[in-house]
Amino acid sequence: MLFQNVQFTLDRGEILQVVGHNGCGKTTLLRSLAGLSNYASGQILWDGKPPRENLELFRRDVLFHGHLAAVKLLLTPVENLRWFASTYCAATDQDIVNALHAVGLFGYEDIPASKLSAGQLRRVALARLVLSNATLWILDEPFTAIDVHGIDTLQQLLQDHLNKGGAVLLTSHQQVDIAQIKSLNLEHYR
Amino acid sequence: MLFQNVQFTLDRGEILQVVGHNGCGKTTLLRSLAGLSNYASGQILWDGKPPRENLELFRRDVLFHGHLAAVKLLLTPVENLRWFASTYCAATDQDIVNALHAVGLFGYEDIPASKLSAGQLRRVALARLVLSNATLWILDEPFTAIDVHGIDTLQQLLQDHLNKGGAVLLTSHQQVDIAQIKSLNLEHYR
Amino acid sequence: MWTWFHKLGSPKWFYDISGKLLNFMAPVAALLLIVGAIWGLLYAPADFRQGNSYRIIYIHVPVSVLSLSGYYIMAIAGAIHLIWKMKLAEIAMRSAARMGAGLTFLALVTGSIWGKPTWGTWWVWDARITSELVLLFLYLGIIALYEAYDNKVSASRACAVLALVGTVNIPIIYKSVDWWYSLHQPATIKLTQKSSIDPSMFYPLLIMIVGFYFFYGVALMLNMRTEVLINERKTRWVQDIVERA
Amino acid sequence: MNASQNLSLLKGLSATLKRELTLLWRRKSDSLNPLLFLVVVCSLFPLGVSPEPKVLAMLAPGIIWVVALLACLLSTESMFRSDFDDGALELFLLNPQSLYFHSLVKVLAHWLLTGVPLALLSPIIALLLNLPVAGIPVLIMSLLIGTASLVFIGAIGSALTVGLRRGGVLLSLIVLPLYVPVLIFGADAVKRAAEGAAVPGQLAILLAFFMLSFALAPLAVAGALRISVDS
Amino acid sequence: MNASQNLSLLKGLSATLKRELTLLWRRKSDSLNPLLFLVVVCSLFPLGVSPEPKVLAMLAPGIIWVVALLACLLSTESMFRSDFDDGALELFLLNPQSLYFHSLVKVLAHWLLTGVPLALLSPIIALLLNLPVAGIPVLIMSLLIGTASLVFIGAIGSALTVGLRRGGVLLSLIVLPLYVPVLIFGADAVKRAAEGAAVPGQLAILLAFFMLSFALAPLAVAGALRISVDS
Ligand code: HEM
Ligand SMILES: Nc1ncnc2c1ncn2[C@@H]1O[C@H](COP(=O)(O)OP(=O)(O)OP(=O)(O)O)[C@@H](O)[C@H]1O
Ligand SMILES: Nc1ncnc2c1ncn2[C@@H]1O[C@H](COP(=O)(O)OP(=O)(O)OP(=O)(O)O)[C@@H](O)[C@H]1O
Ligand SMILES: [Mg+2]
Ligand SMILES: [Mg+2]
Repeated sequence: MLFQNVQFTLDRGEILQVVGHNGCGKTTLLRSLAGLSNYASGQILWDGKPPRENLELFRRDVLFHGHLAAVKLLLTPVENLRWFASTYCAATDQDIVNALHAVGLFGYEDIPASKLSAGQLRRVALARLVLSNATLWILDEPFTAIDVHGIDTLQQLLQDHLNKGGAVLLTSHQQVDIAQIKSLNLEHYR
Repeated sequence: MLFQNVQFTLDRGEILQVVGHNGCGKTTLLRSLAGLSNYASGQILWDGKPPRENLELFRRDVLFHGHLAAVKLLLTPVENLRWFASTYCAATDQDIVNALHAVGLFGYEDIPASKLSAGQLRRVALARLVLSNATLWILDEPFTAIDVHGIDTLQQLLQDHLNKGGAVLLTSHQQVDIAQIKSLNLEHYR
Repeated sequence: MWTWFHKLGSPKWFYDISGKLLNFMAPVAALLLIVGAIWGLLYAPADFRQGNSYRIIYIHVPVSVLSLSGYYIMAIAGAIHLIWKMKLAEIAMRSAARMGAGLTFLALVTGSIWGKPTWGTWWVWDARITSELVLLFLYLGIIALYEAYDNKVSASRACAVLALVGTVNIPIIYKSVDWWYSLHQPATIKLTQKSSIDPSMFYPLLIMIVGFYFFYGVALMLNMRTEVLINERKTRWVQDIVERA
Repeated sequence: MNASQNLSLLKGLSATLKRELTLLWRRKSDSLNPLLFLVVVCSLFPLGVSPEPKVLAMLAPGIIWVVALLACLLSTESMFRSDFDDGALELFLLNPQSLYFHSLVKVLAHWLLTGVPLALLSPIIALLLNLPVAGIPVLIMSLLIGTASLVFIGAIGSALTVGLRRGGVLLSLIVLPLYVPVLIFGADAVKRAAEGAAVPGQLAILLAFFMLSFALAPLAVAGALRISVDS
Repeated sequence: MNASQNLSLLKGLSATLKRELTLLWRRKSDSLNPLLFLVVVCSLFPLGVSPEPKVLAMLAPGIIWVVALLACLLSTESMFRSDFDDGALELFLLNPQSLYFHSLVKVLAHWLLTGVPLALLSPIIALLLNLPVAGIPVLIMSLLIGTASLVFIGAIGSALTVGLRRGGVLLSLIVLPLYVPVLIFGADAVKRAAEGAAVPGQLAILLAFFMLSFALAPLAVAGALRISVDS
């Protein structure tokens, strides 16, 4: 039993940072919410209804960004995002290039991802946030391997998303510089 | 060509943080120094001599901690460190348990590493620093996935190592709280 | 001694010297091949049992012989590349691998074409044929390994290691296949005795073999020169050449 | 509304197809290698068993089919591996469109670049192993249909084992028993055809196997992937 | 000084051995699987080729050897894979002790938990395929010695391809041609023994192969691992 009685609501325009020491169950919680793990007991409501009632809608509205970057090393960043762009949303190649520029990958659009550094790979994954039109972003340690400048960009991205009426649920061991951020300490729910 | 004319000396008791934006070549530099990649041109001197003149001594004196944790998921933390303890140094099982406690893994000594969280896995890798008697530590983003409390522990570990006459070369996108830290910005050597 | 060796490693020096060598080798190769081919195909007598179909030996035999020597050329180049990190040796190794695979394939194809009228079947598991097939696999393994690596520096070093492992193995493979065949020799098929070949058939064959060696050298150098030019395209001396052309 | 959804599903599926084909093509050696595997392993048999042409001709249908089966098995092993390791599988599973169709297309792409070339190359091995020429058209046909079933069935095993970080041998245990019927009818078709008989029955049965696995395997694959990701 | 160094090398080597054996043992299914592979694939041949006992008896030595060879190949594939993926390989390469000996021990551990059980299990398959009882002792002996060469040679291929994240089929192309001599002498020894002849010569040659690969393969493995990590 990692945690119990955790309960929270997230509204549009809200951002919640799940914190807690290593191994307190943040990743487990986020994966359960996204629908990747089966939680032992509990209830998730999306728009007041359990997700499985309209799974497609739920999936379209929620974007999960996990520990792993989900970037294919054999494809270029543009090729990588193309699949995402035609299943999760409906973005054009131009949108993809713009998204890559937005996360600071100017000039890396068409080289194989195997030649990117750790941080550049994570940035390709973050470009999905720019493309996506999901309402809720679930981000597991999005700042990993990102440099100082990149962190600013990402925070700006989060802020914009909130302003547009989106919601964010994230974990991070770093301080997040966003005014309205709330935090949930999992250590209190053992 | 990632960087050129980079030149630095590291003495006992010194700590150098290599910084620079994502993809500027920090990992490449560290891996070359450790002897994992072949650098295109340049010279590395250890104790005034090229490492290959006494490779064994160099290897004994230098500890590399990379992006990957090098922790076997099928082994317990203690079993994981045992191999390290009998090839890199000469540590006993008791030393290993103490090292695990030092990095905050009390109670996790004997459960399979596959059940550890991202941060706990990195901590097992950091326990090697405690065990090792190498002079130079080469650490590539050692703070990844570590929680706030763990970062303090690690910084204390670094400080102790320096006080004992060790040297540290590390990369991190985070601020490191150590008084005598110097930094080398790779972006200036393009 | 070492200065000479390092000079050999310099692409520019290689380009100059190979240019001079080619001026001499290319005509010799052409001459030998033309003479050998005309003699062998038009003037040598027909075989009393196989008629004219035997004339394919003028291709088959030189190609078969070269395919094996080619492996050793490749492996030696690989060893030099591993030990002295010489860029040229790496290029030589890769060119030799490609040409070797081609030659081996050609040996198999010409052999099969010959086999159809001689044995009535495209393929038999004769010792030499089997060894040649294994040799083809060894070549293909090296090429596939090279292609599989993204990082081409590591790729050529890995290929060099594999080529060296192959060098130790090839004599063993040849010996064991020979031994295997002498045990299992099927009663239905026999290769003709070596000694039975008539001098009037043999001389053109010899010329063809020597000619093919020269041809191999020429092709290898041409291959290497192209690679050198591509690799060094940003240097002064290559741009000078381009401007002159 | 519904039409536009279908349109976007089609777009998504073609994106999956394109992506998979690109990936397989980039790893050309991976999709070419089953072919080489077929040739290399088939040529081990004369060395191990006997070089006698008559013996080989008798064994050829069985050997070619068994080895083709192993080649399919080995190439399906890595079908989801890299997706699992780099997290792409999570993204795949969470995508808002139909997982059934996406899995179907993914497996299909795999077959296009392994099974089809395998079938087309098989005449060469037929020559090596002295299979009578009369058997060759049926060999190609049976492999073409048969490998499709093999790849679809193999995909289930691959999806079940991808989370286990184990070698391919566990997979072979799960999958090989399911391969048995395909092997029996495929090898039998070729054997009979080599003897000059007509074999519409065997080929029809192979086709039936294929249609069954085509329709059902993606369901199992989708379920298995969900389980693997949660482990 | 030197003596204490030797002592610590011995300690290091025994740590490597213990670690590898533990890991293989934890993944029991992985070290058991070559056995199951042998049994399952060998039993495909009666289905694909012919169930006739006489035919099977004739084919048995060749088939068992070819399949044992494939089983070794498949199990060596993953020899360095997980070490590469989790970074343990970097630690292994940077260790201050002799890489040659550590590689040697690592491969040896692998043979102990795959080759040896394979050899010991082979009588079961001999029974399945109707191999005359006279051939069984030699079958065990030849597999015992032969698989050691196979594992050592396979380790070279595995080390060369570990960085490539490819399926096992590239490996088979690289390694199988190198296996040819072992196959020839191994299968021949069994065949003759089954016919009642004595085969000290073949076994001696297999032993010689083993000693050669035992001495040289670790060198190539060490070099190949360095290359793979740098790619
Ligand atoms: C190492 C490779 C090979 C070498 C050095 C080689 C060399 C030769 C030589 C010297 C002869 C002439 C023998 C004679 O007439 O005295 C010959 C004959 C022949 N070779 Fe090859 N060969 C090789 C591989 C092959 C292969 C791979 C094939 C078929 C696929 C093949 C098919 C034949 C045939 C059909 C003949 C004529 C046999 C006969 O006269 O009965 N050879 N080869
Ligand atoms: N295998 C490779 N082949 C070719 N180029 C590479 C390879 N790996 C990295 N690079 C390139 O080298 C550059 C430096 O990469 P490196 O990993 O050293 O960066 P880094 O400074 O560690 O970045 P980060 O902060 O993101 O970890 C990158 O721009 C990348 O494009
Ligand atoms: N596959 C698993 N099986 C069993 N237990 C697991 C598994 N994965 C994680 N755990 C346990 O669950 C706990 C929570 O893990 P989780 O990954 O959710 O932590 P986390 O809060 O994300 O930590 P971190 O900050 O290190 O990422 C850990 O203590 C770990 O022991
Ligand atoms: Mg976590
Ligand atoms: Mg880095």
